[in-house]
Amino acid sequence: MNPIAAVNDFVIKFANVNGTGSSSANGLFVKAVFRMGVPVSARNIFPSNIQGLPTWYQVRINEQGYLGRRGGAVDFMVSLNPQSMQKDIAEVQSGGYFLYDSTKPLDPSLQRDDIHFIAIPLMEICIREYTDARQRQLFKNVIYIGALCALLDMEFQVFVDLIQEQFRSKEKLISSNIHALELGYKYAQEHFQCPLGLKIHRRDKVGDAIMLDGNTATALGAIYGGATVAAWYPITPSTSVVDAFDKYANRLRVDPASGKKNFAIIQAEDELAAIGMVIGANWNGARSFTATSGPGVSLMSEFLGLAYFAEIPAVLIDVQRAGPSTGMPTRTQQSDILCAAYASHGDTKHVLLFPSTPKECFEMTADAFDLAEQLQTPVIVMSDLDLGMNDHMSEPFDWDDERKYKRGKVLNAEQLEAISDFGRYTDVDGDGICYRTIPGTHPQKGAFFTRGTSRDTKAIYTEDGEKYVENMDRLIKKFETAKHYVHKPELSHNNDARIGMLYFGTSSHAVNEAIAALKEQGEKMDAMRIRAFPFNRDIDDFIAAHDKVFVVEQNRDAQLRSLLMIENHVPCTKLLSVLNYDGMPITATQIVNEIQRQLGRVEPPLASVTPIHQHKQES
Amino acid sequence: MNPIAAVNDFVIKFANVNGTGSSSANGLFVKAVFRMGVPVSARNIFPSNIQGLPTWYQVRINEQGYLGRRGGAVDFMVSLNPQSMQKDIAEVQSGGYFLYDSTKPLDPSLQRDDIHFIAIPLMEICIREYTDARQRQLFKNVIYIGALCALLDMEFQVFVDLIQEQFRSKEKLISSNIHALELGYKYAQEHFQCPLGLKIHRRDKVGDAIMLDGNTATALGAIYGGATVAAWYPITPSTSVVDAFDKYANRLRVDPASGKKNFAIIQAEDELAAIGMVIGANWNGARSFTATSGPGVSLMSEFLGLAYFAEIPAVLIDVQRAGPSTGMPTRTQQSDILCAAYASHGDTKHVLLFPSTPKECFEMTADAFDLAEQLQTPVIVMSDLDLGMNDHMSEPFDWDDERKYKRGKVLNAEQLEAISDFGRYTDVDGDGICYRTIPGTHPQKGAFFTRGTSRDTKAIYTEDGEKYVENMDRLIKKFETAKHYVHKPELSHNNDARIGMLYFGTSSHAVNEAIAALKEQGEKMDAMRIRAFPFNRDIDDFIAAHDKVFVVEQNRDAQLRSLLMIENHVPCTKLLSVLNYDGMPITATQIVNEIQRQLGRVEPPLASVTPIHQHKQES
Amino acid sequence: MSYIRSRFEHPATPRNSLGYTQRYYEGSLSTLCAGCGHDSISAAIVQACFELSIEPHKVAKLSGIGCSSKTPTYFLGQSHGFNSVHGRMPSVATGANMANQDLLYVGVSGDGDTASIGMGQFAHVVRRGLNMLYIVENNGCYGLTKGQDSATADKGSKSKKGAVNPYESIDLTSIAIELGATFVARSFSGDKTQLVPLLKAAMAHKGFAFIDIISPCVTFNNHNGSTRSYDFVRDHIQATGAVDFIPLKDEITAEYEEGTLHDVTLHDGSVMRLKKASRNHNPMDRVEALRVLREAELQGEVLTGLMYIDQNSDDVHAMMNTTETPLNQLGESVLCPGSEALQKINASFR
Amino acid sequence: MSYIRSRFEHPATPRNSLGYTQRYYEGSLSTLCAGCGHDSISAAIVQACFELSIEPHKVAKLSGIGCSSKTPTYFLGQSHGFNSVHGRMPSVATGANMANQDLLYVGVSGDGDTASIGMGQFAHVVRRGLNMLYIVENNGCYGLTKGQDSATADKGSKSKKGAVNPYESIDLTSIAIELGATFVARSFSGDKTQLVPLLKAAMAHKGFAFIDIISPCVTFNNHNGSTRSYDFVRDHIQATGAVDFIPLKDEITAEYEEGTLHDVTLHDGSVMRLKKASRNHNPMDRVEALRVLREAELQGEVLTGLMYIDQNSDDVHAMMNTTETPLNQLGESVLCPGSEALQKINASFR
Ligand SMILES: Cc1ncc(C[n+]2csc(CCOP(=O)(O)OP(=O)(O)O)c2C)c(N)n1
Ligand SMILES: Cc1ncc(C[n+]2csc(CCOP(=O)(O)OP(=O)(O)O)c2C)c(N)n1
Ligand code: SF4
Ligand code: SF4
Ligand SMILES: [Mg+2]
Ligand SMILES: [Mg+2]
Repeated sequence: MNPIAAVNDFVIKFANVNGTGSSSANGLFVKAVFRMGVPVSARNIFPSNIQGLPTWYQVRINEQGYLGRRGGAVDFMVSLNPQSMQKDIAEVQSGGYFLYDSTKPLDPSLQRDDIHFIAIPLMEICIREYTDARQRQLFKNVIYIGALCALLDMEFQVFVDLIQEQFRSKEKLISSNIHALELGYKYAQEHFQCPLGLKIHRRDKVGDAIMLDGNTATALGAIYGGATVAAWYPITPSTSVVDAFDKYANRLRVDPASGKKNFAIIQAEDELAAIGMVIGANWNGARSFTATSGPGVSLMSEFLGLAYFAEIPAVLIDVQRAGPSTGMPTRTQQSDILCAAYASHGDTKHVLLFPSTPKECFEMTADAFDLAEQLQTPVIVMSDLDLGMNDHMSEPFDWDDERKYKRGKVLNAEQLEAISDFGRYTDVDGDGICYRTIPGTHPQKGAFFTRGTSRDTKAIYTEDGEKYVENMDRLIKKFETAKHYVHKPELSHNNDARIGMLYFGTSSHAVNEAIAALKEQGEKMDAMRIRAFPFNRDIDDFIAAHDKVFVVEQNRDAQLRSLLMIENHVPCTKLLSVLNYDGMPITATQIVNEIQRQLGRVEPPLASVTPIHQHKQES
Repeated sequence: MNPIAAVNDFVIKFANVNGTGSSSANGLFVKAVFRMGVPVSARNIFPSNIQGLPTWYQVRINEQGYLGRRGGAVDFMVSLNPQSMQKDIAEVQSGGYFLYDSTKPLDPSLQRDDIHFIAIPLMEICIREYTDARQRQLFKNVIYIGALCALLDMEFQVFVDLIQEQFRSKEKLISSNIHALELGYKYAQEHFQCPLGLKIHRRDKVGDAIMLDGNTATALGAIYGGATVAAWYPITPSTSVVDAFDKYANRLRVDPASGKKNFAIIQAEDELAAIGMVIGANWNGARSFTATSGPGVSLMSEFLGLAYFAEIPAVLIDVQRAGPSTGMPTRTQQSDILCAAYASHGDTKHVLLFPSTPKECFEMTADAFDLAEQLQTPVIVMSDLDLGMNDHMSEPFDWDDERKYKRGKVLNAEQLEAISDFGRYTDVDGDGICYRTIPGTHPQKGAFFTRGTSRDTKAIYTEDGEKYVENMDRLIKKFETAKHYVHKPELSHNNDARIGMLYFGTSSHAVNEAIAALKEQGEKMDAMRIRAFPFNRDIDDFIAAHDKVFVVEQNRDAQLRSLLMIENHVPCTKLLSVLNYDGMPITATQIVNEIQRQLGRVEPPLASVTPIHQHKQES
Repeated sequence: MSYIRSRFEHPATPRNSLGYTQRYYEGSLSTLCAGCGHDSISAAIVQACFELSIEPHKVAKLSGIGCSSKTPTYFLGQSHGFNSVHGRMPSVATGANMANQDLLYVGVSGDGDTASIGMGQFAHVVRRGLNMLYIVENNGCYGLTKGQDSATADKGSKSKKGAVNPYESIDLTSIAIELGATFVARSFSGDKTQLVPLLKAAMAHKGFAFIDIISPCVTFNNHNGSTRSYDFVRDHIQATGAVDFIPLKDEITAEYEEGTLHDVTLHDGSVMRLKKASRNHNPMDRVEALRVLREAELQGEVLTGLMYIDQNSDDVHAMMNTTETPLNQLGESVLCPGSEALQKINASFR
Repeated sequence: MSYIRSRFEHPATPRNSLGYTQRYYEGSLSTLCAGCGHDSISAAIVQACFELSIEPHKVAKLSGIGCSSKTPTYFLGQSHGFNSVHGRMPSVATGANMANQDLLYVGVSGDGDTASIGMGQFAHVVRRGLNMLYIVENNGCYGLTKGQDSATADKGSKSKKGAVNPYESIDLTSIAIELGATFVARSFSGDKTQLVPLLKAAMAHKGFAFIDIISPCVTFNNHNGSTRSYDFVRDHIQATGAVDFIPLKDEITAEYEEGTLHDVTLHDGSVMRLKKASRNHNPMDRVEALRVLREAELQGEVLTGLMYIDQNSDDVHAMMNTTETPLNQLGESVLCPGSEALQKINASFR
C-alpha cells in the first residue's frame, strides 16, 4: 500500500453526529491551518435536523489557493459516527487515512487493505479522564483535534493560542481544553509514527486575509450600510444573517450614554410580514432589510411587486438553498435567479447582486442600501448556503470613512419649500428616477399617497391607460439607469481565448481551478464573473468576442442563461450550460468534464432537455 | 356635415355612471343585435369602484366578424354621464352621433358642429312616468335602448322577446319593461328622422354561435370536467368564475333525491389558503380548482412549488388583469405569463393553457382537470379580464357523452393488491409520470408520505444528492411528456408567407383583423396561435419556416417571447415583438401599425429597451 | 360619493389651537357609494384630529385594500398615506413605526382586510403592542368585490345573493382583548357623539388602540333579518342577474344614551340592536370585558363603547429599548462604526 | 432519536378489536432529539389509535413544517401523510376533508407553525368547524430553526440566546374557544394518563377538536426561571458561540391528579406549574372556560384538561349540505351533466 503523501494539499473530512459539539472543535482545526498561513476552506454538510443524525465537515487545504469543493474521494477521514462509518470508509482515497474511535473495535467487514487505519480509543480516554457525561462528549472532539496536530505535523502552539483567545480570561476552560488537546497529541505521538505522509507546514500564503462565513459578512455590511430596521422570519440558511446583525448591532450600535439601541430587530410572524415591515420602514425613511431563503422569496413576491411599482426601496438577502418547495433545506443551490429577477405578477424586474466572497457580501450588502435608495426599488442580494454558512477565506473588509450614504432623491423641508409643484412620480431628471418625500418632513408640502394601483405623476389614482403606460415606460427607463449604478462584471481570466465562461457567486472557486486545469489540458479560456443584474454592455461585449460561451451555474434550468437570453441580444446557440444542482457546491472537475464533453460533441450542445415535439393526443 | 352611414359595421359606446343599472340595459341591446344575426362584441370599461364613477360599454357591430376592440373614435355615443360628457363628445368620429339626456340642456361649450346631437329628455320622461326614485333610475336605461331600436332601424319584436324570456312569468316586470322600451322608441320616432345613417339589419351571420363571458364558460368547463371542490378568494376579474360555478352547480349538481350537493365551494380566507385547499382536495382524489388574478398568483407561488415538486394535481384559473401589484384591477393584460410559468423559487415549470374564446375556456378548463391528473402537476388556465368578463360570440359548447375523465395513474385497491412494491416516485413507465394512491384506498398497501422536501422513489425523505438529481431530472422528463398531452397550436393563417406571427388568447380577434388589413396593404403573413405551454415542435417549425416572426402579446416585457427564447432553440433576432399594455384589449390597428413600423426599420428591431451599457459608478 | 366641494371658507370658520380649520383636515373627494358608513368614519376622523389639534404631517395613514382601505385618501390630505396590499397593512405600519416613533399611525382596514386575509398580521400587531390606532370599518362583507360574506358576518345571516352563512362570526373586539390590545372599543359609524371621543382617546393612547366600527354597506349589506317588504326594484335586479344597480341611500345615523339599547334599521330593512356599554362597565378588567361582550352577543346585541383599556401600557419601542431619536433621523456618524472598528473586526477573523 | 427498532413481536402481544397490535400503529424511527416531548406525543397518538381500533388507512395525517410537523412520519405508518408547507396545514386539511369526509383527519403542528405563520389559517379552520383533530405540540420556541421564541413563549421569558421576550404570549386554547372550536383541551406531553384519553375523545368528536400540548424542547427550551446552577458545559458552549452541542436528556414526564398542581422542572432547570382542571370544571360553558384559563394564567399556572366541549357540534359538511358519498368517489355519471344539458345551456346563451 502506497500511503498518500502531500504537504498542504489534501482533503480531510470529519464524520460526526449532529449535536455532539463537533463543529466548534472542527472549526478550531481549520482556524489553526489558516493561522499557519495555509489557504484552507471548510464545508459543513449537515442534515435538516437538530440532533443524532450524520453530519460532515469537509476541509480542503490547498497551498495554491484553490478552495472550491474538491469532489471525489477524500485523503483523510476522521470518523466519529458509527452510523455512517461504512460509507465513510468507502469514501477514502486508496492510500488515504481513516482515524476512528477504537473504544469499540472496528467491524472486520469494514477493513480495507488499501488505506491506513488510525485507531484511537477516544471514548475510553474520556471515560478515564472525565466523570461528567457531557464533558466526556465534549472533550472527545478536542482530543481528536490534538491527535491531528501531531499526525499532520502542525504547530501545537497555534492551537494553544487559539484556545486562549477563544476563552479569554476563563482560566478553567482554557486549561481543560488544552489538557484535552494534549491528551490527543500525546496519544498520537506515542502510538503512531508522526507525522504521516500528509502534512501541514507553515507558509505565508494567506496574507492579510480573514476567514468567516458570508452571513456574518452580510450582517456587517448591513451595519456599515446604515440599516436600522431588520425584520425577518427564521429560515435556514439565512437565519445567521440576522443573528449576526443582532450580535454586532448590540456591540456597535448601542448609544453609550443612554444604553439605548440605534436599531430595531423584529422577528416577524412570517415572511409576508417581514417584507411588509421592510417596505414600511423604507417608505418612512429608515434603511431596512430582511434575510430569507427560497420559500420566503415566494411568499414575499406580492409585496415585492408593490415595492417595484410604488417605488419603495427595500433590501432583501436571499441565501439560496436547494429548491423547489422545502427541497433540501441544508443544501446549496443558485436556483432562485428567475424567481427573484421577475418576482411578482405583472411586468416587474428587480435588481440583483451576486456576491462571491465574504468581502463581497459585506460590500454588496452595504451598497445594496445605497442602490435601493438611489433607485427606489428592491435590491436582492443573491447569496447561497455555501457562501452564507461556511467559513471562507476572504480579503479583509475595508471602509472609506469619507463615504456618505447615498440616500438618493429624497427632498428635505428646505428643498420642498423651494419647489412649487411636487410630483412624486414626475421624471424631473429624465433618468426615470423621481423625487420622494418622507412622512413628517414638511407641514404643508410633499405629502402624497403611496399605492400599488396605477397613478399619475402626482401620485393620484388613475385608470387612464396613457398615464399607466407612461409610468410603466419610465420604470423601464429607470431599469436602464440601474445599469449605470450596479456592480460591473469582473473579467477574471483574460487569455485571449475563443471560448468564454460566464459565472457568478460561489461558482468562482471551482471556475478558477477549472480554468487552470483546462489550460493544462490545452484548452484556453476567458472568463467573466457577473456581479449584478441588470446586465450591461461588458457582458454583451464579452459574449460577442467569443465563439462559444459556457454559462456555469448551480441550478437545473440554466436560470442565469435564461436571464441573459431574455434581457440581452444573445443568440441562444452561443450560450452553453454547465450545470450542477445536486445540492453540493460545484467542483472544478465537474466543470472541466462538462466543458470537455460539450466541446467534443457534434450535435448542438444545449441544456439537458431533449424536446419531444410530437403529439400523441389530438385536442 | 357628412353623417356617417353604415349597415352592420360601426362602434357604439355607452357612457354611464357606475351602479345605475345600465349594464343590464346595455346587455339587452347587444343581445338584440346578436339575435338579429349580426356579429357583435361588447366591452365593459369599468372603474375599480362600486358606485358613482364613469363606466363605459363599447359595442362593436361587424358583419364580417371582426370583433376585436376597434380603437380610435366611435361612431355613436350614448351619453348618460355628465361627469365624462366632455371627454365623450370629443371621442365621437366626425359625422358621428351623440345621444344624451336633454332634461338638462347641453352646455353650449360642448357643442360640436361635425357630429349629430340626439337630445332625449330621459329623466323628464321618467319623472313623468314613474314616482319611485329607483324605478326612475332603472327605466331611464331601458328608455334609451328603446330609442336606439328606432334610431338604428332594429326589430322591436326582438327586444320584446328578450324581455319576455328574461323575466319569464313575472308579468308585471315584463309589461313595465316593454312599456319603457316603447317610451323610448316612440320618442325617437316622433322627434328624429328614423333610422339614422347607422343601421342594424338582420343577417344570418352568427350561425349557431352563443354569446357569453369567458368566466361563465370556464365555470361550465369545471362542472363538465368533474370539479367537485372549488376554493377561492374574491378578486376581480376572477370572481365570476366561482359565482358561475356556484350557480350552475346548484342547478346541475344537486342530487334530486336527497337535495344534497355533489360539490363543495369554500370561500377561503385568502389565496394561500385557497390553493392549499385545492392541493389538499386533489391530493385526496377530488378534482378541485381555484380562480384568481395576479396578486393571488403571487400569493400562491409557494404552494405551487409544493404541488410541482410533490406532484399533486391542481387547476388554477388566472384571469389576468393589469399589473404589477394592484395595478389597474379592472383593466385587461396578459402579463402573468412568466410569473405563472415559473411560479415559485427553485427550478420549477408549470403547464399553462391559453384559451381565446368562451368555447376554449369551457374546453380547456375541462381538459385542465384531465391534464392535471394525468401529469400530476398544477395546470394554469391563463384567461384575462377581456375574455373573462366581457360577452363574446363563440362557437357553441359540445361534449362527447362517451368521454371518460382521464384520472391518470391512480392505483385502486385491486391494482395495489397485485403490486409487490409500490414506489410513489418510481418511474415505472419511463415517461416521468409515476403512480399515485389516494388515502383510504387499501388497508395495508399504498400508503406514502407526501412532502415538499426531497425524497427517494419510495417517498422516503432523503438528502442524498444523487437521488435528488434523479428526481429533478425525472420532472424534466415529465415536462417533456407534457408536450404530448397539451393543446397543440393552431396554424390560423397559412398564406405561404415569409413573415409569421405568433399570438395567443385574446389577441386573436385583433390578429385576424390585422392579417386581413396587412394583406390589403400588400403584406402577406402567416400566423400561429399558441394554445399551451410547454411548447412543442410545431412552434419551432413555424419559426424556422419564416424569416421573421412577430410575437403579439399584451404586456410590457414581451413575456411570451421570453418563454419562447428560454424554452426553445429560437434565435432572439428572429422574434420581434408587438406589444400592447395600456390595459385595453389590443386592436388590429395597433398591430398593423407596429408591424409596418418594424418592417420599415433598418436597425435590429427589439423590445422597447435601449440598453445603456455604460458605467457611471465604479465600485 | 363624488360631488364638487366648494373651496370657499368663511373667515369666521372655527380654528383649532394650531390655527387650522376643520376643512384643513379633509382629504380628496370620496368615491364611495352615497350613504356608505365609511364616509361617516372619515368625517369623524377629521373632526377628532381637528379637535385634538394634531399636525397633519405628523400623521401617517395606512391601509390595505377594500372600500374601507380607500378612505385614507378622503381624510387628512396633508398627511402621507400608504394604501398597501390586501390584508398586510399591519406589517407596513410596524415597519413605518420602527422607522419613526414620533408620528401618529392611523391604520384603516376592513373586516375582510383584517379578519380574513389579514388575520395573522392583525393578531401579531396586537400582540406586539405597536403604538398605533387600528380601525376596522366593519360592514360584515367585502364591499369592493361586491358583497361576499366576510368572517365577521353573523352566522346564519344571508348575503346579497341569498346564501346563508354557516360559519362562526369572528368578534374582532374580543380577539383584540384576548391578544393583549391595551385599548379596545366598538362603535357605530352613524354615532358621532360616541365615535369622535373614542377616536380622540384612542389617538392619545400609548400602545395598541383598536376600534371596531360597525359601518353598514349601503350596497351589499347582509345582516340577518327579513326584507322589509316586497320590493319591485329588488325583484327586478334579481331577475336580470346584474348587480350593477345601486339605489341611492342615506347614511344611517344612531345616537343614543349610555347603557341603553338602540335598534338600527339597516338598508335592507333588517334590524341591528346596538347596546351602549353602561356607565358601570369597568374597562380596566380584561376578563370582565370579554364576559360582557360574549353576553351581549348571546342576547343578539352589539355592545358598543370602550371595552377595555390598560392605561399603563407601554410602547413597543420602550420594550425594545430603542433610542428616542427616530431611527430614520440617524446619520452615518451614528450608524457607521467606521474603518477603525472594521480593522478590529477583521482582526477577529484571523 | 435514531435507534434500531427490533422487528420481533411476541405472539401474545395484545391486539385490538381489529386484530392489530399497537406496533402496527407505529411509524418510522424518529429523528428528533432524545427526550423531545414530541416523541411522547407520537407515542400517545399510537396508543390512542390502537385503543380506539382505528383503521390506519382511514386516517390522513397532515402537518406543516417544524420538528413537530415531522412527527406524522413517526406514527401510523399505514396512513397517508402530508407534510405540507410552513403554517399552511389547515388549508390542506380543509381541502382534503372536502374531498372525503369519511376519513379521520389528524393535523399536527407546532407553536411556530400555528401561532406565527399559521395564525390566519388556524383561525379560519377553527371558525369553519372542520371535522378534524388539530394538535399543537407547543414548546414555546422554533425547534427546527434552533430555538427562536415563538408567539406562545411567555412574556418575559428568556430564549436560548438570553434575549428577553417583550411580547404578549398567545394562548391558543383561549383563541380556539373564542373562535368557536367545539372541543378544546390542553395537556402535557409527559402526562400520558391525561393525554391518551383526551386524544381519544378528540378523535371521536364531530367537528373541530383542538389540543394544545405543552411539549418541552430538550434543546432550546426557554421557559422563564433561573438556571439551576453554574454549569461548566453551558459556559463552554456559550464561550465557543457554537450551538451544536446538545446534551442528551430524558423525556420529562408528569402524571398527577385532577384539580391539583404539579411543578415540572424543565431541561434548563426552570419550573413550570401545571394545574389540572378540577372535576368541577364545567366544560360546556364557553364563557366560564375562558375565565378559568385567564385566571390560571394570572396565577402563573398552566391549566390542563378538557376546557370546553360542545357535544351538539356539527360537521361542516352538514352545514354545507354536501352529499354523503365522499366527493372523491363520484364519477362521470354523477358529475357530468352530459351533452343534452349542454345543448340547453347553449340555447340559453343565444
Ligand atoms: C391579494 C388580493 N386578494 C384579493 C383582492 C381583492 N379584494 C379587494 S378588496 C377585497 C375585500 C375587501 O373587503 P373589506 O376589507 O371588508 O373592505 P370593504 O370593501 O368591505 O370596506 C378583496 C377580496 C386583492 N385586492 N388582493
Ligand atoms: C416559509 C417558511 N419559512 C420558514 C421556514 C423555516 N422553518 C422551518 S420550521 C420553523 C419553525 C418551527 O417551529 P414550530 O412550528 O414551533 O415547530 P418546532 O420545531 O418547535 O416543533 C421555521 C421557521 C420554512 N420552512 N418555511
Ligand atoms: S360597496 Fe359598500 S362598503 Fe363599498 S363604498 Fe359602497 S356602501 Fe361603502
Ligand atoms: S430541537 Fe427541540 S423540538 Fe426539535 S427535536 Fe430537538 S428537542 Fe424536539
Ligand atoms: Mg368589509
Ligand atoms: Mg415549537
